[in-house]
Amino acid sequence: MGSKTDDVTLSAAAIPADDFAAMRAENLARWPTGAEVDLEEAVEFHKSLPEHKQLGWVMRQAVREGRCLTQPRGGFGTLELQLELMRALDRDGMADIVPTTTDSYTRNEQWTQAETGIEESKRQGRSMLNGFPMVNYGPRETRKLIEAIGKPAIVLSGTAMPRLTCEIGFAAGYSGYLGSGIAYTTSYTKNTSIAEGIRNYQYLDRLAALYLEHGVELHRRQPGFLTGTNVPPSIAITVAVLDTLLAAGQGVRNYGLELGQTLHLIQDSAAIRVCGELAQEYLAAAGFDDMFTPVTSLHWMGAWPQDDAQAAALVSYGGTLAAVGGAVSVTTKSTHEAYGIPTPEANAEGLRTTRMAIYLARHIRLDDLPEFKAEVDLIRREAKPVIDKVLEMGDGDAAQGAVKALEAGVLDIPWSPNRFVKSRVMPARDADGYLRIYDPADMPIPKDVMAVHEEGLKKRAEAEGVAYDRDLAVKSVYEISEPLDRLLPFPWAAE
Amino acid sequence: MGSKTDDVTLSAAAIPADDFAAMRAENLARWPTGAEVDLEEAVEFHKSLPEHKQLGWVMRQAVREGRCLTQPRGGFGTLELQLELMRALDRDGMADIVPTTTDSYTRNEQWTQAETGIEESKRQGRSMLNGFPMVNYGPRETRKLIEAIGKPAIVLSGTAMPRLTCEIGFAAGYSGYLGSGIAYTTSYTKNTSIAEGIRNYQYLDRLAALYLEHGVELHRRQPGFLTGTNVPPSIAITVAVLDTLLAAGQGVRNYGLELGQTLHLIQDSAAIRVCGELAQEYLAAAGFDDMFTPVTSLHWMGAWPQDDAQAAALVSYGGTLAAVGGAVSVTTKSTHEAYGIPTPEANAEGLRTTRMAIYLARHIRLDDLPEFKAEVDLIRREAKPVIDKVLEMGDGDAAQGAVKALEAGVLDIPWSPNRFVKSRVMPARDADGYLRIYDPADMPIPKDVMAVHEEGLKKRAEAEGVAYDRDLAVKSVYEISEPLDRLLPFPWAAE
Amino acid sequence: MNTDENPKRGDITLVTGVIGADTHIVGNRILSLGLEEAGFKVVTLGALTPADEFVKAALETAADGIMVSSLYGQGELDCRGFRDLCIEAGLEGILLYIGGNLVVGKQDWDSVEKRYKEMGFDRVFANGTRVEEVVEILDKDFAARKKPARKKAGT
Amino acid sequence: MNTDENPKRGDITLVTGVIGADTHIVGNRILSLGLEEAGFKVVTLGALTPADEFVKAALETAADGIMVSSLYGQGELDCRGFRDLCIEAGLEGILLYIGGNLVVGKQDWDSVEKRYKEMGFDRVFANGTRVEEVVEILDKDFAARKKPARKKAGT
Ligand code: B12
Ligand code: B12
Repeated sequence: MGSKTDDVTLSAAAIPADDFAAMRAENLARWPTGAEVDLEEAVEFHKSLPEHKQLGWVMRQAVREGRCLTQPRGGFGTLELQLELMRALDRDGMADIVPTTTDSYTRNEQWTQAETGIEESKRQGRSMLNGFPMVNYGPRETRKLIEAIGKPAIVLSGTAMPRLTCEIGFAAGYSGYLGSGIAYTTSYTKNTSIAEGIRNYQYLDRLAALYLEHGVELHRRQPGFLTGTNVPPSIAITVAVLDTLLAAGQGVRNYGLELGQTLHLIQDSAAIRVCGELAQEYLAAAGFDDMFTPVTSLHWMGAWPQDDAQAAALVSYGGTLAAVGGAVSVTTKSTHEAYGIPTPEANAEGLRTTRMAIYLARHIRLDDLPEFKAEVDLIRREAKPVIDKVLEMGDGDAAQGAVKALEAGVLDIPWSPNRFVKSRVMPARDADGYLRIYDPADMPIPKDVMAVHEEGLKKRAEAEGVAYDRDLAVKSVYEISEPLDRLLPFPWAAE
Repeated sequence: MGSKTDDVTLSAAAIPADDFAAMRAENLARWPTGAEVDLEEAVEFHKSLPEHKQLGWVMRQAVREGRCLTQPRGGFGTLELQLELMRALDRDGMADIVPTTTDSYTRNEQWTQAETGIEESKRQGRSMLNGFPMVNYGPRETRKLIEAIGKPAIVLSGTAMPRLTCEIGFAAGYSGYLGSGIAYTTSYTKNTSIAEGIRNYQYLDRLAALYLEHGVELHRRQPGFLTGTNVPPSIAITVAVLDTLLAAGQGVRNYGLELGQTLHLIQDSAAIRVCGELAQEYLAAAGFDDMFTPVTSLHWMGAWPQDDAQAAALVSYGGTLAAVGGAVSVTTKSTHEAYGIPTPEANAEGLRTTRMAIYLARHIRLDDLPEFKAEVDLIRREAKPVIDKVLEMGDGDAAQGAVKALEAGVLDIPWSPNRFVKSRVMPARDADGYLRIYDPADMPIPKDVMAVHEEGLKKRAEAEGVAYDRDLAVKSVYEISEPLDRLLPFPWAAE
Repeated sequence: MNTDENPKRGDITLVTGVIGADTHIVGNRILSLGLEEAGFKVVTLGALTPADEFVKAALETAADGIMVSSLYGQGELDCRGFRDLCIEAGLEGILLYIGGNLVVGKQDWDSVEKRYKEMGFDRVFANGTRVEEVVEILDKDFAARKKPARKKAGT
Repeated sequence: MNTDENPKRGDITLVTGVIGADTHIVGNRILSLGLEEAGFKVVTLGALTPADEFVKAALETAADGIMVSSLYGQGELDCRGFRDLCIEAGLEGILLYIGGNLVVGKQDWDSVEKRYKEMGFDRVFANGTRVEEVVEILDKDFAARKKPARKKAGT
């Protein structure tokens, strides 16, 4: 935030080595633990880790073996609580990838407040922070977490300001890092400009590339869920493609793409397929032919039902959708989702339910189903014109294009808190359960594609006997969280 | 048991009205509560029920509206406990069909022992019986259960001796009754001959037809799960078709067909399809063109995992499989399945998880998937030769054919406790998760069909590096109950 | 929704926003839209709003109530002294509502409600609360206060 | 599985069956097959076997142990006085194992085990027990008894 690079003209080009060295020095000086970061030492530590604790290798291996890995979220306010949590997720939850979610103060670089949060948490004996304050603990202390588990670890830090946290995380021994400039800036900030968010993530990607130059292939990952609230696959994929181009520009070569589930078996399978394909197509067009882009599916990111039994079906189906869709990993939630951050037990249970669901569906693929093919085609026809237009607006530069397109609403994100995003696009669920776009606002989605969306949505309005208006979109925000007696009542009793 | 009709030559023909009257009189005299049965009064009571409490109507309506209804199992040893249970299933579980499972003494007509069980249960304040002793309570008391709920009720009584229980159940106001001569005799008895079991169910079917003559369309249902232990769809369907023909012969017209889930999305969908189709084809060939045969899918009937979280995935996937397969209803289990009869709470949770899973998958159909079509074709080619041969052995009479075919092993049931069944057929799960037949023993399954089965099973033996022998079948009994660290371990750690 | 009650909803100004470093805007936006549709005057501050901005906006718009959202779990830290801030600014009579996922994790609701009441909130709403319900309770609370704008005469 | 231990498994006869009105044959059949493969002599009574038939078969075959399965929940009623039946028949030293889902519902295991031990079973096994485990424990128990056929000299 407020870094000197702000006035440099934004572009997708790699940050020159010298500039980057200066940026790093300045960045690391912002909080005492920055001084603990020693790249050479960190590189040695990463190299000393067994392959199965290196997420870059593990993701590649999962693709080779056709596995669908599981990964939860999880962060508590003190090292002790975080240790216990990560051990529980590793052992009781059998997580293939163990997470560390940072707290929201850390995400907003409010490290002084995070310090208070640590103290409060210790005093009250329960976590007062919604994640682990990694910067405050610094890389040396944080490495204890890496040493406590037998799996690769990933940093989850939803923010537009990852510069110091990523330095600490990689130095601590995390081999995975989630976050990207467009996705997180549009979904986690209000006043941060898209350009600034992109620059901050270019720093992170450049740092990952620096490790790669030193022989350590870290796994970077793009959080395609955005606002988590009914994001249509085409929009998620558009942002994923743009963020991928930005990461590739900085030298990243191991880059995961995430997609929040729509909860439609066919649509989610198709989205996973198209996401991987379009990323590779646009990478190739930009001259990158050696980037590894595995796709991760995320358990429902919108509002959850309050009933544990009902939520269990979302957890389980989330495993089914990921397995059938051929996702390389799935990010899990728990039956506590509607209430709050889950206990380690509930979190581990969510992992096991998901894992069993994956086991049961591991043989199923829908590739040859006509509806699947139609949906693949539709998503492509929806996303490509937008991506093309964004790139055109940036004269081929993804960074410039993204900023201008978001400003113009050519690229739009539903339910975004960011004031640099129009957020006028309105998604809603249609009569067949597909997540569609009720109002594309200024997005250049072709007429024939919108006709498909409208047809399904009108069918729904008709079936439910309600007006065809934007209340469909609001209803669709609540839908999955509704109690069962509204979703699927016993239909025939007078009561 | 030991009824006078035993020496009458067995046939699929309807029991003549006079004979049946005599049989009923003899039957009802076997236990004091039999005297409470009054057909006219019962008919009036059934007619007084609102349509939505009549299972015959509800099943037809579900087909008309494309619904997948939910139904649990459940029985406790006293009226008080059973009342509480049925209310919980109706309200907290939102069951569309409320069950009464009878206890095993009742099933074996050991009413004196059931009486002890009631007393013991009352004394200990917990159920000492694994179900509700309906005969001991009699129709008048039992009717309180029907009056306490707002849904249709079904009797679940796994036995080859349903004669008195069905009289009591229908007189009490149950509009559904599960059970059939071939399926239950082969899976619930050791010394009962197939002929005797068939005769006992002909009594039950004839009674249902008698109600129909009086204007009350009861729902009869065939328990296609048999021994619940890796029963291949073709065998379940073969038995279903034969039992259907027997029921049709007695005059039943509303007859549900159940299929235990194989836990393979495509195979289960295909099985549901073929089951309904073949039943209608053979009914038509036998001259019955007005029989209603909705198909019900059953949550996994084999051994369950002990971990609740893992079991939750089976519960949820069970809803998914039923919805995607287009089943008209699904019979649910709970996360307690491996341990024992579930508490009302756990049972209700299983219902809600299933219901949510149905909601999520209600739009998905695999009809146009090539693998689905191939599996439909395979199951048909597997079942038809067996059914045809059975009917041929009975000179067109399903009852005679079934007895002879089971004796000869032409029709065979895996893992049967009955000494009149060869039980040499050996099913096992193949490399792609399909339930296949390792050894058909004496069943006339065509060579080209068996080649498909063998290929998949050999592929599995090879993939697992084990011998291609019958241990595959034993392993397949355990498989789904195995802990996750055996089913799907984190693959790369040395540990 | 009936806006013809006494006091008139059109005379009532409500400030909405999501407190602290919290980005969860969806529920707050739906709430704001719903309150507007119901007839209230609504001043929306959006996500990531520091406590003092709520107070500043309430002062500037002579608001009758502040509707604070907090979802991300750290509300307990963010909301400390919120009522005091209002009192300092001369808004001691202002109606304070808060709603969302108010603590970290699944905790006993009664104790959560108590904690926030002690911080000075008049009403505390759990996650999952629907807008219609909020409107109903607002009407009741303002009716009880008779003259909703009274507090401005207060200090 | 090693059959060359002392005492020899081939000298040991075990009666297996499912007690009462219980039809759950699968586990019992797999157990019987496994015991046979491990080298024991096995007399299988199958499903739906009344208590007295176990005792009769054990007498007739001079068995060293009875392996009772009960899955359906009513075992508590079926197994009352099982040890007494054995004693009446002159089999007081016979090894009695029981396994399966031994009560109705999910109950505390320790209390279930205690109940069955009080009924005279030497060992009580929970649902999910694998055959290899059973064989291991049988070996241990028979080794401890040294001469497994001793009980016949008993009365
Ligand atoms: C969507 C979502 C997100 C989206 C938010 C997108 C956006 N910009 O708005 C994204 C993905 C970005 C996100 C991020 C995070 N999230 Co979040 N998120 C959710 C989720 C799934 C749904 C929230 C939602 O939109 N609900 C739908 C709306 C309509 O309902 P609502 O918000 O509850 O609002 C209604 C009522 O509560 C009420 N209401 C709300 N405010 C007020 C105020 C007043 C005065 C009144 C009267 C009523 C009222 O009216 C509203 C309309 O009916 C919830 C879990 C859930 N509920 O299922 C988690 C949840 C809120 N998130 C959580 C967390 C921890 C986070 C993160 C910190 C970490 C993470 N998981 O990445 C970050 C937060 C970053 C930050 N700095 O804030 C936790 C909070 C934990 C806790 N309290 O213990 C939850 C509960 C999930 C969980 N179980 O862990 N999240
Ligand atoms: C398959 C099954 C059936 C099949 C049985 C087919 C057959 N003929 O065998 C069918 C569908 C017919 C059936 C019927 C019923 N079942 Co049932 N069934 C099951 C199920 C799902 C699996 C059992 C199984 O085969 N397991 C696989 C084998 C390999 O494991 P096992 O039996 O546990 O045996 C192993 C060990 O326990 C051990 N072992 C077993 N015996 C012994 C003995 C000794 C001495 C030792 C050392 C070890 C040992 O070694 C075995 C091999 O590893 C269980 C639940 C579960 N476990 O998931 C319910 C279950 C056993 N059934 C149950 C019930 C209630 C019934 C019914 C009464 C009602 C109903 N649901 O219809 C009827 C019973 C009718 C009757 N009169 O008996 C309940 C019992 C309830 C309780 N105890 O509280 C269970 C637990 C389900 C539940 N949660 O409600 N069932």
